[in-house]
Amino acid sequence: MDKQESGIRIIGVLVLIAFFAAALLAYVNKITRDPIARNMKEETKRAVRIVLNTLGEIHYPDDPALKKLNDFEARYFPAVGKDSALVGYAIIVKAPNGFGGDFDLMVGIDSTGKVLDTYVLNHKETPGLGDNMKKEDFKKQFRNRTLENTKWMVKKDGGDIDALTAATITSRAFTSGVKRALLTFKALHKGKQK
Amino acid sequence: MTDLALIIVSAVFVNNVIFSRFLGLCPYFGVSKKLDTAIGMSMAVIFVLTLAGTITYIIQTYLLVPLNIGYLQTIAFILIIASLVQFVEIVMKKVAPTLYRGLGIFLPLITTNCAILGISILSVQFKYDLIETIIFSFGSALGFGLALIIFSSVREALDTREIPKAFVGAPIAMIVAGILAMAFMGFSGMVK
Amino acid sequence: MNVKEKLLKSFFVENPVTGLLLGLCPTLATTTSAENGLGMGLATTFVLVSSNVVISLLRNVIPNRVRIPSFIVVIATFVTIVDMGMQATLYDLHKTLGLFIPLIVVNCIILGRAEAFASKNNLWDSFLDGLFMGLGFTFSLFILGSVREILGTGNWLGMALVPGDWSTILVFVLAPGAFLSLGFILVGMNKIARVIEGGK
Amino acid sequence: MLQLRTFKRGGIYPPHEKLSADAKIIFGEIPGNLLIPVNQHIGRPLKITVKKGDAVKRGDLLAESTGFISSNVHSPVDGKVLKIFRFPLLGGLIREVIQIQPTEPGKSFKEVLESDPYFDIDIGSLTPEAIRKRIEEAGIVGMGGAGFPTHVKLSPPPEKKIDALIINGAECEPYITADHRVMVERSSEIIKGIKILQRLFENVPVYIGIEENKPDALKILDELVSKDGDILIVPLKAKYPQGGEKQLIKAVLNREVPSKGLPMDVGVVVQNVATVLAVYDAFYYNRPLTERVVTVSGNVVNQPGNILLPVGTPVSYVVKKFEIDVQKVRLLIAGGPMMGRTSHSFESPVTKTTSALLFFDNRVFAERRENPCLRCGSCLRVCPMGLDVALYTQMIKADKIAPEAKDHIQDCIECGSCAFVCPADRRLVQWMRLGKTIIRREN
Amino acid sequence: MFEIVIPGLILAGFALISASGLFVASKKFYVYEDPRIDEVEELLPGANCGGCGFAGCRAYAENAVNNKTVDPPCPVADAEAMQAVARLLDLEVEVKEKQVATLLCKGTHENSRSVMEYYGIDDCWAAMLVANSLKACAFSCLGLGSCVRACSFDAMLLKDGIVVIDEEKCTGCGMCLQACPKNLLFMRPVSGQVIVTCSNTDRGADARKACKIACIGCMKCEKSCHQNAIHVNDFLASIDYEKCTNCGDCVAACPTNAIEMRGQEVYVTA
Amino acid sequence: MEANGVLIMDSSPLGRTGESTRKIMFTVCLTLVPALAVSVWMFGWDAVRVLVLTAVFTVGVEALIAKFSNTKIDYLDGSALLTGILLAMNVPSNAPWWMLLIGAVVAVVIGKQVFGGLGQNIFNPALVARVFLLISFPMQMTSWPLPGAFDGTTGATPLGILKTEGIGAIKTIGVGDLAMGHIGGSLGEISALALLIGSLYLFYKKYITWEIPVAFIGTVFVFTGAFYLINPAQYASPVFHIFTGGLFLGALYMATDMVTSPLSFKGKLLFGFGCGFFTALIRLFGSYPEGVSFAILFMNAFVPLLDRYFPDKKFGMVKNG
Ligand SMILES: Cc1cc2nc3c(=O)[nH]c(=O)nc-3n(C[C@H](O)[C@H](O)[C@H](O)COP(=O)(O)O)c2cc1C
Ligand SMILES: Cc1cc2nc3c(=O)[nH]c(=O)nc-3n(C[C@H](O)[C@H](O)[C@H](O)COP(=O)(O)O)c2cc1C
Ligand SMILES: Cc1cc2nc3c(=O)[nH]c(=O)nc-3n(C[C@H](O)[C@H](O)[C@H](O)COP(=O)(O)O)c2cc1C
Ligand SMILES: Cc1cc2nc3c(=O)[nH]c(=O)nc-3n(C[C@H](O)[C@H](O)[C@H](O)CO)c2cc1C
Ligand code: SF4
Ligand code: SF4
Ligand code: SF4
Ligand code: SF4
Ligand code: FES
Repeated sequence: MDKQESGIRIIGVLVLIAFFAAALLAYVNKITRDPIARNMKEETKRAVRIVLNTLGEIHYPDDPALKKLNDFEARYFPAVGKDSALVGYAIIVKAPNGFGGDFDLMVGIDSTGKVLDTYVLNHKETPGLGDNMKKEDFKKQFRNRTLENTKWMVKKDGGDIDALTAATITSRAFTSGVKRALLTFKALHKGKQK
Repeated sequence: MTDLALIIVSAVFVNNVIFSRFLGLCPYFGVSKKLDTAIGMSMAVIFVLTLAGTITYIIQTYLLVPLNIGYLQTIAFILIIASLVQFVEIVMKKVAPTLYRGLGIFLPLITTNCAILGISILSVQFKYDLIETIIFSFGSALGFGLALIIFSSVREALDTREIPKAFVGAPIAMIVAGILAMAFMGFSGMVK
Repeated sequence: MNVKEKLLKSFFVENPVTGLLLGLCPTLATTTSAENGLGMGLATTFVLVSSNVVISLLRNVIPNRVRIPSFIVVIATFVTIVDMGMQATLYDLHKTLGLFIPLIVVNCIILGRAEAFASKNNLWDSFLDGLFMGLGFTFSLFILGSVREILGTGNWLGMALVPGDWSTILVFVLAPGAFLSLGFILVGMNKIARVIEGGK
Repeated sequence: MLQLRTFKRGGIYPPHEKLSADAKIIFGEIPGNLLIPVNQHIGRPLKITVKKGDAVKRGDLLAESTGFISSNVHSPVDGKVLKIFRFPLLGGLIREVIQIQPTEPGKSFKEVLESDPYFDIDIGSLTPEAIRKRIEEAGIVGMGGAGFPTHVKLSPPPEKKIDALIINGAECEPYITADHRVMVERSSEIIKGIKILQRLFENVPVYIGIEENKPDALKILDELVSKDGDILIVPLKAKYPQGGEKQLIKAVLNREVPSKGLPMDVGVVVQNVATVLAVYDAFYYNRPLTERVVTVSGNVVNQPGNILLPVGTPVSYVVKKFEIDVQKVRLLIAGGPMMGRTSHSFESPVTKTTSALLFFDNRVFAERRENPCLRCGSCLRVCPMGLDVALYTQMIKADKIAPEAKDHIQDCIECGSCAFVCPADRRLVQWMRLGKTIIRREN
Repeated sequence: MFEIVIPGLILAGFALISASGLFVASKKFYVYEDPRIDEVEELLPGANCGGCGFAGCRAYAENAVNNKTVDPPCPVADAEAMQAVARLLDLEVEVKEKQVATLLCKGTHENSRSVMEYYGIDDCWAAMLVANSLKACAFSCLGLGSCVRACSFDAMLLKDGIVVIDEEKCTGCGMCLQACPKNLLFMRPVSGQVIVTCSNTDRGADARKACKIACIGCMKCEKSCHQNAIHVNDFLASIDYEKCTNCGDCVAACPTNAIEMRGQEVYVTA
Repeated sequence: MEANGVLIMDSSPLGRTGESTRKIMFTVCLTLVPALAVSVWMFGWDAVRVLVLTAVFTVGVEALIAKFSNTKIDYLDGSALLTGILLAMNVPSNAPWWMLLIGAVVAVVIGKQVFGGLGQNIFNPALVARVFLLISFPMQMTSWPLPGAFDGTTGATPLGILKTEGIGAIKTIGVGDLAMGHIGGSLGEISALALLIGSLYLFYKKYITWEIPVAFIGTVFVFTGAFYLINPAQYASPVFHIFTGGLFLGALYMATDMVTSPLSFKGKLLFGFGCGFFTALIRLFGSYPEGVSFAILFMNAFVPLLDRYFPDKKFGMVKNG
């Protein structure tokens, strides 16, 4: 085809293409930036609504606050009801040592310290096994438990929690995750009551 | 130190590029018909992947992040990788022709190997620092090499076995890879 | 060759996955369900069609020496567009496909078609080529995704096909199942391909 | 008793079946018709020196050598050349034969032999050159099986110093007893033959390797040589393939012939006892090699025995002589069951290297088709050359011979140990031979 | 506007650096390789069958370009492709007629009785190590299919103890010729329809005993041929396809049916 | 002179030993009888059910393939039966029938026939099936009926207990229990002693050789022993390790599968070592309680390399002449 490809032309064309490509991308980025950011937040907020579903109409901040305890940290959304009174928290903790590593768990806790519901944000547990922790059958046993009224261990380890069939590892992680959330709640609530 | 060792173990066995991350499969199936070529290819991948991991790390941390143009990551990385590979090829052909005959012929194949881009992007996602990135890239390439070399030796052995006609070639290769992937699952959980 | 024949051919005979064994990483990684396979396939089709069109337009402008880098830049641009667009509109799907969206760049099919077809043919043909190749790719991903989803989870496109208390063959949604399923699908597709080719 | 020597690597213990061990060598009659194969040796093909209708005398040249590695063929009887044509030899190959119609068919062969004049030779006066020349003229080839021209083997290049001569009396193959009987019945002649060969290499020490299952031969020879310091009888453990020259050298002298090498590379020449006897005959009776002792045995032979036959005798003569019921015969082997070759024609002639004719019915030969290799490793374990037989044969079958396997394949001595033990009935020797053919074709 | 142009400039800079780097490198480390090698390779069928004697199509292309020759022509490529290669190299190429492999034997089980029960492995070379021939005729096809396995084009199959060649599928690559230990296959131009399907060089009586359709060297065909195209040597007839006009007179003259006429529908008289 | 019919032509040698594929396979099956007897004694009729079903399924699947394929397959040569028995010995005695069927299909189809059938496979068919089942049905494959408990009580294997409950939980299990089969586990896993007795005959017949089992068990012993010495409070004793989890079954019967193990002396030692090393690694650090199957399967893939780079010394490979 082109017999003499001068150096200038070669480099020039590539540079031009790169320029237009990047410019195009910058433009697309400009359009999509906000929806993406919104989507990211939306997911967490949707989760908050799910775990605090039983509290009726609530209001909560756009971004979570951070709470550090001795051996782990947690992010949380304090939720207020219609009358602006604090009705509960949605607390995000890392559930430690799952089958596929740590995973993020959101726990809804009402103002009395009872677990309302749980939501797994992202995880690498095995589909069909560990990821059954998202199922109602497993989740329901956590409702209404508090830090005090429950031994926060799976039954195999002498606690009160029924493990998922053949997924004790996940169940253990999940259980410690919920416990972490309750500990966080305790720390937060103590502060509030002062 | 143990951390770095764990990164290697993880990259080679637990999260092997081929069997767990699913990266670089085209050359894995394409260049595994003969053991000798597989060894050459493995060496080439180890070389390029380590280099690419390092350079993309530098680009990411000192260019894309400060300038706030993270969305150019894909395009910038692939541009760098493509030119890097071609550059190495051109230079090697001239400077070390024997090495070129051993490794160089695989270089064009490597450009379109998603392991290179994939591992580069992953080290960014994992928030590794420079040393970790280098170790991670190297370890992943090592995992690729290990998988490729045993796979090709098995495929070479299959050449002398009486595979049913319908399964000759790609299908039996897939099945072998599947069984190997099952064996690799034994390592799961070794590094959290 | 009419469109129907061409479509049939790109589905079975010249199918990028089962015929040419290209683009295997997304094929195997993202087909844990039929839906994911479909999503990945369509994303790839979009990039394939757009880059084919643009490259066909630029084919007389781009000098030979920098052909490959230029193609890659073009492709990468569209990939990034898909990446961002999906994140903005189909957030959940994007999350499951994850790393493999940017990796469309190195999907060997795309560069392969750019090289072998779009850089030599006119706009309309390149468009069709991209479309058919993309649909062929999507088709195999969909089949593979369906097989794995049905065997591995008992569902199909989210619908439960077997009673809940049945055990499903977990391995199919895991890594080994991807290879094994593709191995057997290849056998089937090759058989069909032979029938189609023989029929002519 | 002396410590029995043997080679270490591999080897098998097939049943001996030496049914004819005590049967004296008998002499038959001149058959009505002889088919003398033109080429009975390894090396350059011969030039036929007679034509249809020619009259020939016993000992006349029928075909002459065309180079150094080549060996003359003579007529064992007086007669007339009837025809020169192609015919299946023992072992199935179709080759040129010279058909001779004897003048006195039915005459006792013993008489023929006895009419040969005897020369009392002074061995001390023979020069090495004269010895080699006589051996070459007499058309002597290795009678241990390979048929390699003996004069060539006895002329190693000067840089290869020969410091031992081994006489191969192992006869490790089942059934065959020809060498055994020769050692028992013509022991002193063998010793005289050895003395001739010894002159070629400045009176090197000589070892006669004999397996323990021939105690009479061991005893007779031992008594004969007890006064000779430089001839040693070496009793060997009965283990196949003890008679393979590389294994024999390893057993007797613990020297290992290098891969692709020859015995002379470790300073040894190996000769079969029958060959030595042929040398003796060539000097003391001026006889060319035109007859040999053949074991006739097998499960359909009622009276297994050993018989001296002129080269060219068709199998049908033996069948009649030993009253074998051909209706029963399903398998005819020339040589032993381990290395011998099958034949399909009863008219095929005996050659200089035919050590035995074995006749079997179906019973020993149940249908055996190849089954898939199990990689059981038995073949590797028994291969005296330590070859990875199972791997090579798979490669050969797939026509994908790895370069590093080629030398090893060529090292196979085709002893058959591997196939003997293979539970899957694989034709390992045939594969190995095919492999050699492929490799040769490539070069 | 700024946030669009700036990234554009950055990536352009990027491209500038890598492109000029590559450009300089490619100048400085230039290694010449004739681009025509690639072009020739593209024209070749890519069967990598080795029929040409080179190690695959690429090696053939290298030889073609470096030595400026299309000899030997690729046996698989059609004449058009070879001419394209020749044009590329500025060569003249003579168009050769398509050649097909032909079996010079008709020793089917029926024609030549089998004289042994062969238990060895199914390979003609291997069988040759055990016996020269499995049938009464020493020259006959062993029927164990070494040639069939050597053919990469699926053009051969075994039937009744001999091979049958599909002349449509045969590309004339000649691989089977090398595979046959008995030299029973040879190449003839497709238009040559008259074939002596025998290779037995024994004298008439012996040959006749060995096989029903054997050529017995009776010379009748030689006498019947007006074109001087068929000759008997060593008791075996052979045809000179340069001269043969497919008239079929020899076919009619042969007392043993050793001569065969293929594709009679395109029968032409001289 | 004419024989009665044509003579036979074949390549030398024309003699054979009496060995055959069938004989080997059925012998191996027979030597498993003591171990099978122990498991029937321990698990009752359930063990018989699993055995019979698996054997029927494997042979049946192979027979079906033989029927529909155009290559000759001898489905009664005992290899499919052996695969079936070994698979049965690798599953819990309460395994449902459909699981056994899936296992049989996987073993015969994916493990064997796609490679061309007997002798052609790279991976051990029974183990391909076992690992397939283990990955697919971890629930059923990791809860085991307890021996002697005919009421259907299930529990974990000693290794499973060790993995999920820590070292304390296994303190009560004695070596005698382990060797004699008083532990939870799959059919073949529970009695090391019976397996050893059966295998003695295989050693005698040279169907298996000592290199692989010794290297395998020895390596596991040494590695787990090293960790035990470092920290007995966290790691179980090496004796516990070698008597649990089917190590004997794996080392004596599965790693030694002639088709899928190396041929040379050095190759066998390295193979055994690799199996042992990865078994120990997975047991000590992996998620799975048991590593034998994975380790053998993994090492199967190395067999071609071992065959190629560690061949036995050949005759005549001497330095200079
Ligand atoms: C393929 C596969 C995936 C697994 N995934 C999980 C998982 O996600 N979560 C988990 O706790 N265990 C998982 N396991 C581990 C086993 O089920 C393990 O036996 C179990 O966690 C502990 O046993 P138990 O729950 O029966 O006490 C997995 C096992 C396999 C074979
Ligand atoms: C091509 C060839 C060349 C040989 N050259 C010699 C030689 O120079 N000197 C020698 O002593 N033997 C030579 N031999 C003979 C072999 O060493 C060997 O004795 C012969 O092949 C028979 O041995 P076998 O019966 O053990 O197979 C040669 C053999 C062959 C096939
Ligand atoms: C496997 C094998 C077994 C052999 N057995 C004998 C044997 O028992 N007796 C013997 O004289 N030669 C035997 N030979 C032939 C010898 O290797 C060697 O060629 C012969 O002794 C050389 O002597 P020659 O040239 O006089 O025949 C055997 C060869 C092979 C390969
Ligand atoms: C000593 C020995 C051990 C065997 N072990 C196994 C085994 O672990 N798994 C199996 O499927 N077959 C086994 N077999 C049977 C056979 O080799 C197996 O089915 C082949 O792998 C199929 O090609 C064994 C055979 C023998 C002789
Ligand atoms: S025939 Fe060859 S391969 Fe077989 S045992 Fe003898 S030397 Fe070894
Ligand atoms: S003896 Fe037979 S089955 Fe055993 S490894 Fe050798 S060839 Fe294979
Ligand atoms: S028959 Fe096959 S191998 Fe022979 S020339 Fe024709 S195509 Fe080639
Ligand atoms: S033509 Fe030759 S190679 Fe083909 S089957 Fe006949 S003998 Fe064998
Ligand atoms: S898609 Fe081709 S290497 Fe990944």
